[in-house]
Amino acid sequence: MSEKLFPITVTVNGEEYHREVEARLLLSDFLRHDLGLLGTHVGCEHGICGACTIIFDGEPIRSCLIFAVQANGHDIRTVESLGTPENLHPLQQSFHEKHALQCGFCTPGFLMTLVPYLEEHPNPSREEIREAIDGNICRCTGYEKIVEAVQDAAEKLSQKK
Amino acid sequence: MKPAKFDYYAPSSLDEALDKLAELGYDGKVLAGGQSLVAAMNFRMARPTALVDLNNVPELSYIKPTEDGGLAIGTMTRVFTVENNAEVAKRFPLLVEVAKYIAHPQIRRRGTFGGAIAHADPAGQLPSIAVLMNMKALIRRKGEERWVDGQDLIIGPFMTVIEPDEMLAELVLNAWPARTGYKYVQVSRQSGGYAQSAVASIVTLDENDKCKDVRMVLMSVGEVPILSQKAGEILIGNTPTREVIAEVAEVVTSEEIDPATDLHATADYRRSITRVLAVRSLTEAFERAK
Amino acid sequence: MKVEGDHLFKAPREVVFEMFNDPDALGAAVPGMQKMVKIDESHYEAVLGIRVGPVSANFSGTLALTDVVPPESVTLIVEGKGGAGFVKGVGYVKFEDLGDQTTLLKYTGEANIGGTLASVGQRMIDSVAKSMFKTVFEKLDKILEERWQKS
Amino acid sequence: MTTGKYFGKSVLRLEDKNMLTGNVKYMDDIEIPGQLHAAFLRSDYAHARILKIDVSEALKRPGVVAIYTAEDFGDFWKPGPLLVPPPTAIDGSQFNARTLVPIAKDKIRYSGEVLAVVIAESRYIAEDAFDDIIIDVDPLPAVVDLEKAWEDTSVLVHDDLPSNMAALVKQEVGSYEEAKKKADVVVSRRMLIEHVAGAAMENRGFIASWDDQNQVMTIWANTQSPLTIRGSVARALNLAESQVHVITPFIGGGFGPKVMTSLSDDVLLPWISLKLKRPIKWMEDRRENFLATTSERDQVHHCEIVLKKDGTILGFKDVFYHNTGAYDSYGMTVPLNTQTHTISNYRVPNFYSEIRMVFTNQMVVTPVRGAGRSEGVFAMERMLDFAAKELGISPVEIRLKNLLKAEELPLNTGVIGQDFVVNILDSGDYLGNYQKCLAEIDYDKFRKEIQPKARAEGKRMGIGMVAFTEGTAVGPYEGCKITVSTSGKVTMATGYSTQGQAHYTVFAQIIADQLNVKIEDVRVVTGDTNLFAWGAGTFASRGAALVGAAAYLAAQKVRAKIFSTASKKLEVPEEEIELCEGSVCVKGQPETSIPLGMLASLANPMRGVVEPGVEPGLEATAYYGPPHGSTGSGAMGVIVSIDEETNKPTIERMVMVDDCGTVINPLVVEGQLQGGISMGIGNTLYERLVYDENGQLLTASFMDYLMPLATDMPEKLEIIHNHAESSLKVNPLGIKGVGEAGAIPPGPAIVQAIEDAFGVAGFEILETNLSPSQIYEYLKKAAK
Repeated sequence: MSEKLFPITVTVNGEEYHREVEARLLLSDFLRHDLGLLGTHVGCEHGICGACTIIFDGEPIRSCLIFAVQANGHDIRTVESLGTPENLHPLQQSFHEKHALQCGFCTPGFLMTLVPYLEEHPNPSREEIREAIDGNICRCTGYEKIVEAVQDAAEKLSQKK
Repeated sequence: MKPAKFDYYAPSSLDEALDKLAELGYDGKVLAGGQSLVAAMNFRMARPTALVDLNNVPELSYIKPTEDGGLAIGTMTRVFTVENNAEVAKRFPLLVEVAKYIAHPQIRRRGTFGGAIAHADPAGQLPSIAVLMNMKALIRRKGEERWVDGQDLIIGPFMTVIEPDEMLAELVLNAWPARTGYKYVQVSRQSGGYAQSAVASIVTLDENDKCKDVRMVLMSVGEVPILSQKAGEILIGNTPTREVIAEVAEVVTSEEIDPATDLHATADYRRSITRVLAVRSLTEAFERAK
Repeated sequence: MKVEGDHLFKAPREVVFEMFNDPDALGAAVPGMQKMVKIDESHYEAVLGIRVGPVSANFSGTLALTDVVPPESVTLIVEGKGGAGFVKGVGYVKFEDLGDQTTLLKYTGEANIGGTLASVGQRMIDSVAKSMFKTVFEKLDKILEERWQKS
Repeated sequence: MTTGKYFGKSVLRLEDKNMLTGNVKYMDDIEIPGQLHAAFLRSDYAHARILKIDVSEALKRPGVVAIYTAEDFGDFWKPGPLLVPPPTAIDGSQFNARTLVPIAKDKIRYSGEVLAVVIAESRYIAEDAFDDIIIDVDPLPAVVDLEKAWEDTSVLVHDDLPSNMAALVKQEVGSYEEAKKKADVVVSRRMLIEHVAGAAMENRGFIASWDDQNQVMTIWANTQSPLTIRGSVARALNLAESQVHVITPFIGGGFGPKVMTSLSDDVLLPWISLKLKRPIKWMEDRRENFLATTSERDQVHHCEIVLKKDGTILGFKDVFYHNTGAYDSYGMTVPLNTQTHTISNYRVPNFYSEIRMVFTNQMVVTPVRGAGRSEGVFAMERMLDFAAKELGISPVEIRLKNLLKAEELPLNTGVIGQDFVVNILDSGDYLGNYQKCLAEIDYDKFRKEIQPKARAEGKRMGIGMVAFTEGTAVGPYEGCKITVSTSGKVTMATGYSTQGQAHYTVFAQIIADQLNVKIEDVRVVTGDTNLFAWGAGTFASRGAALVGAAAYLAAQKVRAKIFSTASKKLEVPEEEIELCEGSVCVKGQPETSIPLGMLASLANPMRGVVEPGVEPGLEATAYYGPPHGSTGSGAMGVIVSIDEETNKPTIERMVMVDDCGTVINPLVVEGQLQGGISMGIGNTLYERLVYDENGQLLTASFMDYLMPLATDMPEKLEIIHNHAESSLKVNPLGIKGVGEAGAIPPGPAIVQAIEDAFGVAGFEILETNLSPSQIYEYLKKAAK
């Protein structure tokens, strides 16, 4: 099989990157190790834990189940596109205030799942929130405080509008 | 857990894709959404020699009404798109009902309608629904095309009649007659998890509230989705009373399914819940048909 | 994993038994069998490429026929390994003459599957194994049809 | 000190903002220039003799730098240390130490054991090389079943032992047999506690980087035991400990298994880095994590309880088999915890407990959140349920009768525990916890109104009410160093490593109050062996209690130093000095204020004479080691509803009452309990490591190992702190610990509720892991 490298152009968090990649390079590895965007985490590499969730052309997907070469010409957003430590995104602020993270490893995946979710569902019920995060595993929190944080963020975001 | 090497092709048109598949023959494999394939590749359980990525072929992604009131769905249409399509919701609300059970939202955003069907996972919802609805599958090969009935598409676990140099290109869903009802029910250990058993039914009533037609598929209780023969034999022409439905469930679960014991459920349990699910599915489907 | 089942062949017991001891016939019946070479009277070397849905795994190994009691019974010992793990299986096969030119094959056996196949492929193993048995018997039926009719 | 400006308050975590923005580094985020990647080729077989491993073909692959098998390590290869020795205090106990080997030599003892280490330019290439390595083995039958393995000597995990016995420990308090003679009722059962994984979201990882110019080995590891690694690497490579620098990055969850050391990575990779003079990085993947990272539970209990007619417990007997896996480097921590926790809630005058620890062809067992406690509590709570049924009384009544009251503590149970000392229940109101929980969940109303109504409507609902204890805060000790820097910022360094427990915040809360500085000005550094080099490690719910106490003691020392230095500078007696926020001044004279940073400069004079005995700087180190562990306690009530046709349970409501001693940060404590509860629920309804009869792990992915999800959590979850003030303060701050409490009671509470929901005679649940299918099978048995 060929050792061929594929030139790709990817827009990540608004910045355009040109790189050459092997076909088998996973997008998660590309973002983390080729671009140095370490906020996207890898927990299982078989599409279940959700830690590697990113926003691909506006949609949350698992970056471990897609090859970097497939991102050619596409737009990606990672957790680095949200707030900064000094200026958190409202969802991040709610996670902070409600103690919705402990080890923090799964958190970027939750955030990248929830940011587009809250855009589409500005006023979710507790039950709907739980369903929305069922594709993300958190071993630390027991989810209770994550649900509270999402409710809180939904309120904050709707007041902003 | 990193995938082995493979040759990669990303055709930008259907013709180009078919050329490539023809050229690669047995070595080629279609990459649709990749939500099952890439996971298997990461485990190195799957080591395809070459992948033909269809994600750059826009002409394979569409939902179009057909002349007789049905819908034609392009193979690369994302499950999430199907789930949220107004025409789908209007004509085949069953698909919307089923989609919620398919893995998790992030997987449905990327996973494709045709890819899931061609994957033919015995615990996969969409292959079962393709059988249930007898979707017409358009299978293309370079310079050729053929149509296969949904109920003839799957020949074994993870196996279909689609050859390595072919691809599933489109699925045509025929319009349902008036007074048709449906219901999908499943039992899995967790939300988004594999079903231990699932039953889906589509029923049609005549003007006297007698069963005019019934199709029922049982999933995860055999090597392939099982399309019940007995359901029709017992129900058609009869009033679908509680007793008749119970009889169908009894006969179907004792004669038509072959559940296995695995890590999560015993064969007996599967049989027992299948009976329950068959009743629930038929009862609600007939209710909705009214 | 335990396996058990039976299959009715429409041929006399001797013919069925003979087929079972013929590497060409067996090799042709197993899906994905790429090579099957006789090493000695009862041992064969085989290369097998299993391709089931997303799974593609290559195995190389041996097949041994032991305790051969013509035309009543035979024990098959299969050992194979590859990148996805290993399979070691013992199958006890009995041929029952039902008269009427038909033979009932009954088998029981146990397979020890290890490696990635076992640890992450659990969900597929059972159904895939069942379906492989089905395919093997279907192919053997065909082979038998040809042979039986020819001879 | 139970409240201060920060102490006792729900202070938001200082570490959050960087974690939320992807601005911290976890293990796989560490990249060292010039690094090579390691991948471990692991055995597919569980038990086999190695005949040949041929790597010659694999070495030819471009990008492959080196491949090592056991032979290549020469004399360096040896079985690892006994990390936790067995307690010598228990008379007649037997223990066969067979410690983990870093790479299989001659014999493979579990599937997943390392056979070869491939070093390559990338992980992708290293995995490619596996295909080219030829392995020839002679497979052996596997030892899997605990009870069989104990008796059967035909297949041995360790050929040089006469049996598969790893340990045999008998502890007796009073005389069980005598008690049995006097008993009205004898109830016995056999129960299974399933095997579960820690399954932190971040897998393990390790980097070894040898700096040949400076002769220093720098190691990054997401370990719960950085200091253990430093010591073992120094010993193994014949270096001074000062030549080994272990750094723990941010760690994506621990839950126990990351405490294990002397594994293939931390033994072999430093050696390889030294040899190749290149940094070597290994990042475990999820399948490896399931196969080769340690796990826990997996016990078989044969219990017997003897009682008077009125439900008073006379005695309890428990002979239990404990799976230690293929090796027993971690000693008997887990089964000893089981022994101490079996009776710790209740008045049990006569107790006999026997550990039968068994070698099997499975991965090594070490503590996982709950660590032996869950097993002991499950055994006792279940037996009480069975006894209550036998006696015709309610499960609540039997508990109310036998639970220890506040005034009965402190109590010496007479059972020696994991810390090698006799278990002393220091304080708590076990009965009060239970009564509070009954009231909170409104047990009577459920029994009288809710349940009958549900039954009348054809719905199955049940309630479970259990009690538990959580042994916490065991020794030996932990410590820390606090330094006020010239900028006025305060740094606290500890050898303890952190995996999400809010240490950066809770230790800062203690220090900020003592030194009267802003909490933002306190920087906590954990798990960097160059900054603090003493301590045992992160385990047994002991961080807040031990490191917290050390922080308190060190801060008091620094505080004293601030006063003495300022007294000299301001030329007033210490009594007239006070701490203002970030500075020190004469009481009532703010104009005399000296900022702490400036005082720190003054405490480090560049010229002149220093009085004898005065140490420079505003800095102090303190250690804290308790005489024995503490015991947290609590109760749990659960209401479940069950789909009658599919047997799927839903947890409608869960109430947990918990006494973890003094609370530093209520929000963090609640988070710990909720997280523990989710693990307890997972262990009961979803999670299960399954080994087949050949020793193959069948659940090495999240497809089959089911982690609890958001929708699996209780519809309603309430947590109540019920701190009983105590006369016996083991800890200067009154802190006990809370890390594992949540994981302990859900098992027995949920199964009791499920049994109650069915109310079917003969329907008895005898194991922890309960799928709807299992419930169905139990019901089938009951119907027979």
